[in-house]
Amino acid sequence: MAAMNMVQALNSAMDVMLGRDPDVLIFGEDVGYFGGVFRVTDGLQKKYGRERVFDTPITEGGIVALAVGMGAYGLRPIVEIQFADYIYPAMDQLISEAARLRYRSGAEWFAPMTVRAPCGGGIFGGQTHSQSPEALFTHVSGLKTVIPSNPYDAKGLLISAIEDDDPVVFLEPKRLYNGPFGGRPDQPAKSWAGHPDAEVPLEHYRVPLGKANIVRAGQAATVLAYGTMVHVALAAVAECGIDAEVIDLRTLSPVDVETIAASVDKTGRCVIVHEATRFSGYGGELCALVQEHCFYRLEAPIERVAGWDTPYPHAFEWQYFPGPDRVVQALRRVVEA
Amino acid sequence: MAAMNMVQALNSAMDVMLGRDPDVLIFGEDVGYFGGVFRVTDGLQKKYGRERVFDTPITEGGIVALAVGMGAYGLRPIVEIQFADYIYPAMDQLISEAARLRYRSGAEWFAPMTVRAPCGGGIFGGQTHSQSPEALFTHVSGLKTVIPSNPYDAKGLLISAIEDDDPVVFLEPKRLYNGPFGGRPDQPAKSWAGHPDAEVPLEHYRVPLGKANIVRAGQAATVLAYGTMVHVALAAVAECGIDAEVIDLRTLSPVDVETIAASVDKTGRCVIVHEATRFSGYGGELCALVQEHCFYRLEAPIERVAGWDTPYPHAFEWQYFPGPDRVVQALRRVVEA
Amino acid sequence: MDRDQVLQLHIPEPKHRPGELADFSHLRLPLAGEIRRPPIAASAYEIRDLAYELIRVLDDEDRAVGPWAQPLEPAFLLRGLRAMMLTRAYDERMFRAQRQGKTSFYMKCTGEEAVAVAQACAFECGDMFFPTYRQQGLLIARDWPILDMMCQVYSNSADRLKGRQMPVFYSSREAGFFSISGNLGTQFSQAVGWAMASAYRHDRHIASAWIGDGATAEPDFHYALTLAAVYHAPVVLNVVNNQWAISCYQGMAGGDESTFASRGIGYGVPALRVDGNDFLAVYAATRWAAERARSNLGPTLIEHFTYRAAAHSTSDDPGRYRPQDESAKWPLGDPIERLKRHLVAIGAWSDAQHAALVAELDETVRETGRRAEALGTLNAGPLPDPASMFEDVYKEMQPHLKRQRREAGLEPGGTPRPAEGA
Amino acid sequence: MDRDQVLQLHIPEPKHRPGELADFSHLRLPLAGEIRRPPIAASAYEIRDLAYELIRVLDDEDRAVGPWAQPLEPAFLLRGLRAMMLTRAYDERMFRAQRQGKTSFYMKCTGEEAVAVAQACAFECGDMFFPTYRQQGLLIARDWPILDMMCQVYSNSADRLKGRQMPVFYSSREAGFFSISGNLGTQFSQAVGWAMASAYRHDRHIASAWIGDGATAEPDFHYALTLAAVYHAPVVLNVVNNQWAISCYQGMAGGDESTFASRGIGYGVPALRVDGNDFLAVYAATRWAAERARSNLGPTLIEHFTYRAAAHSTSDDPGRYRPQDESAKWPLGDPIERLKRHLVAIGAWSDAQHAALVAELDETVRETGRRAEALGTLNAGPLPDPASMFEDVYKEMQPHLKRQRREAGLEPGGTPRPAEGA
Ligand SMILES: Cc1ncc(C[n+]2csc(CCOP(=O)(O)OP(=O)(O)O)c2C)c(N)n1
Ligand SMILES: Cc1ncc(C[n+]2csc(CCOP(=O)(O)OP(=O)(O)O)c2C)c(N)n1
Ligand SMILES: [Mg+2]
Ligand SMILES: [Mg+2]
Repeated sequence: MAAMNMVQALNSAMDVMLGRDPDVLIFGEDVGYFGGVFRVTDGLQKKYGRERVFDTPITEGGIVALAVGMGAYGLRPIVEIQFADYIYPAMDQLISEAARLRYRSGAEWFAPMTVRAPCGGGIFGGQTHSQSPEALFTHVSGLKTVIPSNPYDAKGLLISAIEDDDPVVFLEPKRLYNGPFGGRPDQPAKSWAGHPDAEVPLEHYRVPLGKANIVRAGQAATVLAYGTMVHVALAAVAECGIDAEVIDLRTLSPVDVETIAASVDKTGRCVIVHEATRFSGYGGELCALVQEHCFYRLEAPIERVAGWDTPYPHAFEWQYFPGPDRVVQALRRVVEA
Repeated sequence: MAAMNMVQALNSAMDVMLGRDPDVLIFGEDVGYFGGVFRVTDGLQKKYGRERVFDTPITEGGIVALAVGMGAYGLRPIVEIQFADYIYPAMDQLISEAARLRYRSGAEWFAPMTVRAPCGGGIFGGQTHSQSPEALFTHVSGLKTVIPSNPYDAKGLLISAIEDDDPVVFLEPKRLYNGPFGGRPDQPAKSWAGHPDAEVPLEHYRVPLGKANIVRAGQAATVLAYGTMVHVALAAVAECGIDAEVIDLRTLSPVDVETIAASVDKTGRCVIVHEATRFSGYGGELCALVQEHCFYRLEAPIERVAGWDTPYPHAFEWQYFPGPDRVVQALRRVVEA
Repeated sequence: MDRDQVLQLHIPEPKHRPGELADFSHLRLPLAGEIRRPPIAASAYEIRDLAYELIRVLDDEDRAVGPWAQPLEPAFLLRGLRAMMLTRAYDERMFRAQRQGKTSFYMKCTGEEAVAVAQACAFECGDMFFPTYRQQGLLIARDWPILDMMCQVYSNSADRLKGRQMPVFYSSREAGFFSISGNLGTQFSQAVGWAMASAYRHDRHIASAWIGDGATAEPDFHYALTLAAVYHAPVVLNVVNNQWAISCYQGMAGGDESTFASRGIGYGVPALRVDGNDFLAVYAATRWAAERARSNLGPTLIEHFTYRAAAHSTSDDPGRYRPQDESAKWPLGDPIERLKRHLVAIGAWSDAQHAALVAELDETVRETGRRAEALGTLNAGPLPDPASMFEDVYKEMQPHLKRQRREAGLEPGGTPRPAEGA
Repeated sequence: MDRDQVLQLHIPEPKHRPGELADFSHLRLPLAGEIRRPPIAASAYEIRDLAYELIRVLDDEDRAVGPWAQPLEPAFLLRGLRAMMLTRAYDERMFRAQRQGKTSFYMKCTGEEAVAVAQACAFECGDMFFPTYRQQGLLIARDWPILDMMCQVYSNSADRLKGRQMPVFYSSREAGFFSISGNLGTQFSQAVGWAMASAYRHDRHIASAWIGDGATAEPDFHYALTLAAVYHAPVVLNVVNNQWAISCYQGMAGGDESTFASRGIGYGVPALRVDGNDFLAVYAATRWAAERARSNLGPTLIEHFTYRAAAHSTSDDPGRYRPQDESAKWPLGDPIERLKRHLVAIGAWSDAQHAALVAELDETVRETGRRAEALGTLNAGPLPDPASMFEDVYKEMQPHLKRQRREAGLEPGGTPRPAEGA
């Protein structure tokens, strides 16, 4: 056990896997000698050598293509896309290739790759360093999509993703790298130090894919969240005193419908929170699932709190960011409905 | 007025616009001399010359990039992506560029382009000639997404799309090119001949973007559909005798919430039908909107009928295709709930 | 510069269109034996002239001449001839099967057989292929059963791809033939990844990939060349320039501006340009490149200059966009005919033997076709179990897919609900 | 070939890393005046040697020599010098402003000023630029007010981009400077579209685009070269090879395998390679390329060989990945220093005049900085109206965005709800 922030926990996951499995290798832009612009691969090239942890040209599509080819050979590549905003050039290789290879080849080949990418806002990154494109992946059959919200889960989920034989898009909320963030930029930034979920085993362990986590039990309403929004939801619940159950989805696809449905069956009220733009976002799917499974238990319209349907504006980051005030308002609406 | 199939109607829209506006030009793979693999641009190069209707290299990303640059100059390009399945290499130019240009430049520049692409299954095209990727575009702020279901709308919507100063993804259900298709492949294929929506004015007219169309009024339930599924829904309604209101959305983004909400407020029951895979698809957004707007009028869980969450399998096209039987079952469930 | 000059937009056009006579007299075709054969350690820069030439071995008298002519056993050449002929016979049969409604689609490689077959002969067992849809010859040259290929084309009960893929999108791990993608170009960069993996494991096997002239404009062409160059990947990258990409002539992909082989130079990837209808030239160039790769000298780009003699696919009619007589006028002849004449010239083969082989292969194909059809055709079945369509989306079937399989009435073991309307 | 040889994976590494001494002695640097100047109608093939050379005009005695040296008015050169110096002074100031917390981010172009400034001087008014984030010199050379640029960097009340873009992602339609994208490379292919549109309209204006050495691996580099070649687009395509892409040296993008200029050859795009720290060489090469484009001779690729003297951005620390002394050892010197010495050598300038100009520009920047700060800074405001964040997503605000603006409490004219926690 050690106290780790999310960067260290992710690094530890890769360290463990590089140590256990000679087929694991890591590549991406600036991940080698430099250790990544967010330092997530820091020290790994030095420890495991240049053939196992190396830099690539700036070619997101090429990076994923290499991973498909290497996976076909029998390796288990972990690739980093420097920002999730830069994953679009790789869409064809991800959707048409990685996601479809097992199916189209009658399971002769598959793509056991993990595509890591920092996502989300909160660091004044403007519209091209703040995006949350998860909905584009969750719609693609054959891909799995994962977003951790704390160091413990980050390591355990990343190990599960690396060991998984299906392609996993692993989104890392960059605002959580160094500390939990409840959506109040005016309050002093917290670090992970002392946080229970920052106690991370040094060795190998898994947090299973496809299983949500009830981070706060409650009776009055259910909040479905993931990534940074888990902390925003917790802050909102703490502030407004509504006894809400907060569920950290952790894996968006395949999603843990059972946990979600059991909670909403109990509370009868549901608020969905994500940082991504609202229209046609992942919240739509959650909304559909909840009403499909819990229609007769619902006491109020399901609320969605999400990023506005605009690009992420540099100067108005905090007007854009779906912070605790918006969650509180939605919670009030569902319990008062 | 003339009887036109959908190919002819789309061709006529472009013909009209090439004739009216010297800034309109068309390019894409095989669209020039040959007139397109589905013949939608047939004869246009001959009529307007090679500079206005021309072939491109096989480079979907490059095609959209050219359109962005031309739009910045002041032209109004129409580009064809040969199959919607091949649009992924263009995602970066579409999302990061076309969709964001107006916003990021403070409206100094914008991308008045129309991106046409045949979509959907029903022609034994297998997984790479059958996809319906609309949800990937509807989630992108700055893009508009349109799908016509008949020749009249196809022409009027395409003219509106071309004249629109925002980038429009214009998806053409290829199974409807030559005739309406109610989802019964064993029945003789119908042509558009004699269909009321196949009477198409020769001249310029618009069908406005953002407005849905009630194609069948009814009281018992609301069916939300678009593209090929409009005809499947009508067939299902005719077969089962349930007095459902069938709404052809026509524009998916921005969507006509008013028409949808008014209908569901009236019927209290809703079935959403699309050919795209279900999980995290556009149906999720519709479901969320309906329950947000009509929660207190809903008498039954909203049902989604959609493509299964698998690639489109070549040999099992008709087991995959969400045909009238599945719509009927869903309709029965909502009215009997 | 004329200050009053206005700009003009140049739109490339092929020299001739339907209604006109084809003419290839503008092509500069070096003589067989004319082009040097550099050492395999040569750099891209040192041999950059070769990217503009055309390596040819078979001369007008059907002899193998020049530095690229290698001593090859007649038996070996006869195996190559046979594989090309079987490929053609197979294509003919499956094309007709599509026309008879037994499947939905088919694509022939007529006129291009030497590329795939000679190359397959130049690689070793265990080397990995990343083909496009026009390299069925790779499978056939590796003695992969055409019965299996037919079953794929028919999506029938014995189709290892379980009816999921369109016809001709084969996959055979056993034959080292990567699953063909419908999305052009993607295999080109993947091959580099496979080759790098082989190098990472200190293996001996190399990779090879194919791409059409048209698809070179896709990003994966650029990824492949960049990445192969940077990591010195042991891969042979092939551009099959068959002059056409559906209705677009090769100039639409930039072939009028420079050769496709020359693309390699600027990446530092040594490039060869070969007469793609000359079995011996294709073989020799491929051996050269394969040796480079296996010797840790890195990638090679080869442009195979050939001609798509048939339609693009069963959905296409080339009469709409190219002169009627173009195929007949193609100056590099037919690859089967040329290798046959060479074998006759060296006394290893005769017209009678050839005719007998044609008949034998036709019979083999016919016979195998009957067996394949007994296993099912797309129109008449039997097909694979439709419940299988929910498998292999993920390694383990996810809960939502199990629910959907149930919804579809396709529980395994249960009575499958018929397809709608079927 | 050694049959027992196993494959090895090659991972490129720069010659030297932190803790070691930098050494550029491996670079082959032709002398000034050594490289020929071909006629603008030359084909890519005819001048392919130039892609491996380095066009230099300023020699070691600060004279302008050789065929690329053109007679230029001292006044003209002084304008160029001034723009480079202003660019540097501006960079220094804004870098410090970021360090003082007045904005979130900044990127300098120190050491690369000649590329943007000399090129801006070589184009004509109405020609269109598609830059990356390191060509602020284009705006400054076109006399675009640095006040406007500062307001963008501060996202303040006078920012024409309404606080939406990160610092340095300028846009100025008036100055013919296209909106900078955060996504690398995309502008390169768009420039070809603009150029084609100009040709389509029989206009006289041409386009130019810039891309970094690192970003050449992106697909748009390939699109741009392919499309510009195919349609003979009137565009000048520039690769700014400043040796680094964040922590990756240019070899990681393939620069060890061949020059970036040489990429053009295989597409049929004529390519030049110039000393990017030599104002006169950059100017001359750009004029040559611009004349080609304007004469309907099509595109040119220019590699500017230069050095990123500063950090990648305010978020970066180059001490972590390159030798401490690397910048100082860069053999092509500093572009401002070199042009200054040339002007002194020809008697058009003096050290005293130079010092005075430095002081004047510093004062200009300081003064303008104060005015910009009065219009707001990111940390202290005033900022644009936050309600404006819902505008310009579409031409007309769509209903859902109006609803969201209301939800956000940002009705125009209404009392804006403060940002959460602000
Ligand atoms: C990404 C993508 N874009 C477009 C297509 C449609 N398409 C299929 S084959 C083809 C032409 C390919 O020509 P070429 O690469 O020269 O190969 P050839 O058919 O000549 O063997 C096109 C445009 C596709 N399959 N994938
Ligand atoms: C598509 C994309 N991928 C990655 C990045 C992150 N990134 C920003 S700048 C940079 C390095 C660019 O290097 P180069 O092209 O050489 O330009 P330079 O910074 O040297 O001017 C990277 C990787 C990005 N902005 N966009
Ligand atoms: Mg071709
Ligand atoms: Mg650089």
